[in-house]
Amino acid sequence: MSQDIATIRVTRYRPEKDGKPFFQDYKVPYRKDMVVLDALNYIKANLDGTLTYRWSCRMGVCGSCGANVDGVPKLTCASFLHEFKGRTIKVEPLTHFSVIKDLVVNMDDFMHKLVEIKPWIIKEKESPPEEGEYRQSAEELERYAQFSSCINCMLCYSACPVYGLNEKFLGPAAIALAYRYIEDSRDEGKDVRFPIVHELEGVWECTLVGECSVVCPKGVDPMLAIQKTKILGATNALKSLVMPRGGK
Amino acid sequence: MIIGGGAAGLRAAIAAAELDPKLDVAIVSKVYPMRSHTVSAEGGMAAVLRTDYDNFDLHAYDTIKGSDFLADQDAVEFFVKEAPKESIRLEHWGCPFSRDPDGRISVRAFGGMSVKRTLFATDKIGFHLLHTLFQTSLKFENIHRYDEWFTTSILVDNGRVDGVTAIDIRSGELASFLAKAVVIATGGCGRIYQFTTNGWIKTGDGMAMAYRAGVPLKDMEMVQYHPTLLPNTGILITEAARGEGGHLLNKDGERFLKKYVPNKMELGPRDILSRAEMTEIKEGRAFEGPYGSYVHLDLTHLGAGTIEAKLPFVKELAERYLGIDPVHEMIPVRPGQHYMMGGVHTDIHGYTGLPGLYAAGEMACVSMNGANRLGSNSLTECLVFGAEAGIGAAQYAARQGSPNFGNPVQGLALEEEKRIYDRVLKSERGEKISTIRAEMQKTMEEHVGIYRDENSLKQACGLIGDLKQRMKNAVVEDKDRVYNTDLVSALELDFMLDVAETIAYAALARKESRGAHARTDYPKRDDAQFLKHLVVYETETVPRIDTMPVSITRWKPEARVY
Amino acid sequence: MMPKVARLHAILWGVFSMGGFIAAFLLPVLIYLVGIAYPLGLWPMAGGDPTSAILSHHHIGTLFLFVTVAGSLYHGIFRFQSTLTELGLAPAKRALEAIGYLIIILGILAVAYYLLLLNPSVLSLP
Amino acid sequence: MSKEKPFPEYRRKLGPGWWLSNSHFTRYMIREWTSFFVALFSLIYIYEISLFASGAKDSALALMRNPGIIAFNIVALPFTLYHAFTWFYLIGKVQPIKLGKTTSKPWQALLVNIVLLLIISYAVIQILVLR
Ligand SMILES: Cc1cc2nc3c(=O)[nH]c(=O)nc-3n(C[C@H](O)[C@H](O)[C@H](O)COP(=O)(O)OP(=O)(O)OC[C@H]3O[C@@H](n4cnc5c(N)ncnc54)[C@H](O)[C@@H]3O)c2cc1C
Ligand code: SF4
Ligand code: F3S
Ligand code: FES
Repeated sequence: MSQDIATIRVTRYRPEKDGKPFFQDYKVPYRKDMVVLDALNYIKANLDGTLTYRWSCRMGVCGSCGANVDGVPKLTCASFLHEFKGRTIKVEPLTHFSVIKDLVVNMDDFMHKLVEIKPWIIKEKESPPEEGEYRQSAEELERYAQFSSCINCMLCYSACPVYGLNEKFLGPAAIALAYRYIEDSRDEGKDVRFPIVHELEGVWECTLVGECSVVCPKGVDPMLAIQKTKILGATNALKSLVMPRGGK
Repeated sequence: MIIGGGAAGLRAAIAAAELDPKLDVAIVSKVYPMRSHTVSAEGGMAAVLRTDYDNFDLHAYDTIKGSDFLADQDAVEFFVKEAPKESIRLEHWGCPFSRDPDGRISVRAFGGMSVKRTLFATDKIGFHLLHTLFQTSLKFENIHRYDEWFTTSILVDNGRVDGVTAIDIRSGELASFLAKAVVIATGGCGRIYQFTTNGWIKTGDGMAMAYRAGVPLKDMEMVQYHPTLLPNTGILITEAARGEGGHLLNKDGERFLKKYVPNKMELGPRDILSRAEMTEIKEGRAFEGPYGSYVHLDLTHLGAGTIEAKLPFVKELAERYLGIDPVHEMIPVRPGQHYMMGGVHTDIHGYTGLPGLYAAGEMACVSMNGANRLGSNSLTECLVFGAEAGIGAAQYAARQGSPNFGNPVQGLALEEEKRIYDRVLKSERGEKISTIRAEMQKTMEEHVGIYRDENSLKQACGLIGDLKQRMKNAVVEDKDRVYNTDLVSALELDFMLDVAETIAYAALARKESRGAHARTDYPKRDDAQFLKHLVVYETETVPRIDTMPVSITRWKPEARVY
Repeated sequence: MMPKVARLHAILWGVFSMGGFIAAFLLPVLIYLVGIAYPLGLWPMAGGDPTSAILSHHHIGTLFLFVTVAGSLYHGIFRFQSTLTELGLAPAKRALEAIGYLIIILGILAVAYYLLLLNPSVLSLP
Repeated sequence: MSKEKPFPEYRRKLGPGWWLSNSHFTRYMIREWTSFFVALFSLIYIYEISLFASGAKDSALALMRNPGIIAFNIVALPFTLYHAFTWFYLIGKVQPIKLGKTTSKPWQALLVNIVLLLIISYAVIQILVLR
């Protein structure tokens, strides 16, 4: 049986050896149901043990394996080789992040942003577990459920040119997460979170490019979250303008 | 100091940080905590919330029967009582559980559970649980994280734990962490096997580290196979698919389980279902595909509504990885390694017996799972015993003086540095790590799989011993310091070989069939000789096996029929 | 409570977004009438010009012009300034913003002033 | 803990041509450029009103007949319409309307809003200009 071969062109960057990143080509046997991550694993096991990248779950849920595949941010464990058949597949580290080695990017900034929006339930007083769960209707759950399914894969940051231009931008996933808590009926932390997301480098930086929502592998739709947060902010601000005089 | 950022590790960290705000808690994890493998749990977590039809005794009985009476019953009783509190706490911290129309948390049926008591968040409970815990942990200023630090050994001196050594993966430097108390929660070791639901990072590091520190491993022969994995990748199709009413069919379109578990059918426990599938395969009633034999999981009669509302992830996985729409087509599945019942021996407070060392989660063995874990008990176990271990460690730390970094400990750290950089990293000639890894996985799959016998196990013990020798000369191709995943893999493989060896030896010693441990040469359960735990100690040569009694409180062993 | 800067931004964005609606719903017809139909003689009515015609409807016409022009100007300039930053002028972002707002304010004051000159009685509206 | 970086990391910067790298970005950039036409037309028209207001009606009308300005307007109109359409689409995306169980799709919002645009334009012509 003749075997198809795919060429994987991977960015290599070895800070201890080379000053600059370069591309290296590997030939990998091609199977129809192979994902890009399988190809990388094949290379690491059989061709070149020095190739460096992150992965774990291989089922699109841990969020570690993001890379730019043919220029588009993707989970390598969820991108099939056959989608790129007949061509050389280019695998580069996620754009807009600084690169530690090969495909591994520095996540400090992203992690910092996650913490910044205080992603936990803020409540005056947590009731003791003996009193049972907080009730929440299916509708209330529905309001934020979509935004709670972010796997922190950072593809959206890599896709967002605004983040690319201005690293200070809070960015899609962090805002979506903030909105997830803002919309959670159990949370009482709006007053704490609003100032953070509505800061200068918060939601207002987003110019609705929308690519974040295109690349998001989990249907989080950060663009929607950002826009809704903007609307909340604007109505809130208008209210606080009107309130003192309106007397309502 | 906590090693591991999965469900158990994070819960321990929160418990410790809450107990004593002045305590400095460190979480050391080889991946960012939200990447931990807890993330991939799908089905749900068990706890008695519906007291109108459910109670603690029933949950305890189900668990004990599921365990084939090898579970410690005091641990199980403690577990079922704490389970509801832990679940409610998780809800209070924001976990987006699926809800009933009246706003209460919904529950679903699960294998081996006699009533509906499994809480769920669609079919991504692990993901939501992990992210909820992680995000909640960010609230505590006294929790410090060391993300992408790989722990290599536990520092023990004078009969007590003084800390650990760990590599900062990013810079490649080894550092010693001094700690008054250490909780290990490094998860399972499924990667010892070829065909597993477990992620790349599940390499049994903590088990091996504790083992090397002199702590025994318990129930290691009990390896759970899950009946429904996608044949090509080992991706798990959650038990919830059966809990919601899915059927298993053989080649003749027959619900073959009626021959094996007539009363429970698809809701039978995992060990029995996995063996039933193997029998169907052996007797030629399965389908043949490019990735071996398989049976069908049929969800088509559930309808698009149920599948989309309750099993969206199953749909996503089947569509993405098989190109199959479960609403209209059947999903091919076969059994594969899933979970380790065994692990580091602890008491019901997570204490390992080595002063200062606590353990929790899949890598620990409080022994509430015995010879077979019931689906959805594990996540709850991580919370209950994670919290216990965190509290235990914090209380112990409060009683202790500062750890000492005197000569013996410093020496240990230096020794560790030499082992890693001079021996593992420097060796120039020898085999590739991937070769040895592949052979180990093959050995375990073939000889220590669903069915075992004297011959196969003896062979496995020998083969693993050889591999351990060959490992001494294995080559790490990447010689750089910065982010050296090749080095990490070598250290992981080194850990895995130790763990694999304990599994093979324990399996050889248990000459009976119980729960997940099925010996073809001893097909019957033998309570007279083997109603006890096997524990494995490290020695200079081969592992030494000892026994420990099973605690039995109220439920006398009986035949296990479903 | 949102801090002052954030609140200001929120309100400015609210206006911008209203400007977006205006530019989308009202501007095209104005461009067509004034800029294409009239000079090219596609003008449906003989004689007169669209601006005069609209203004002849006193208040409502004046209001229409004000809203359309001010809203579009705000929206357009606001956006254009961010477009420039996206094309590589990011370092000059704050300066561009300042210039942008200056143009917006002057422009809006100008339309308001001239429209008032043309139709002073708008002020007497209740 | 601050981790020192023993070895340099590199970061790729976005060049001014980034928006050509993918068709979504290019479409986005075209939308962005519509703002240029919206803004410039507004400025020209403000100038025209100022001429009107200062009584120079003839030169105002002459300005409108200037071929350059006509050309600009002919280009500006489709751009403005493009702006309108993308705006409608985005609104549909950001604020879908729920009717019973079905949620509206963005393209539905686009269609509804285009119809609305036509009605408004017709109304403007009818009420403000023709009557
Ligand atoms: C596919 C799948 C589905 C499942 N579904 C369910 C279910 O529905 N219900 C249920 O109850 N259970 C389920 N389980 C089981 C359950 O998910 C696991 O048992 C549980 O998540 C284990 O959690 P843990 O905290 O012990 O370990 P993990 O989540 O695996 O975490 C281990 C942590 O330890 C760290 N670590 C490991 N080694 C080192 C080292 N050397 N140095 C530093 N850090 C280290 C890792 O970084 C990680 O943070 C499922 C398991 C799988 C694989
Ligand atoms: S929002 Fe989507 S793309 Fe962004 S990090 Fe989350 S899952 Fe990834
Ligand atoms: S791509 Fe960026 S600009 Fe906004 S809509 Fe998404 S965050
Ligand atoms: S490996 Fe986990 S998301 Fe790809």
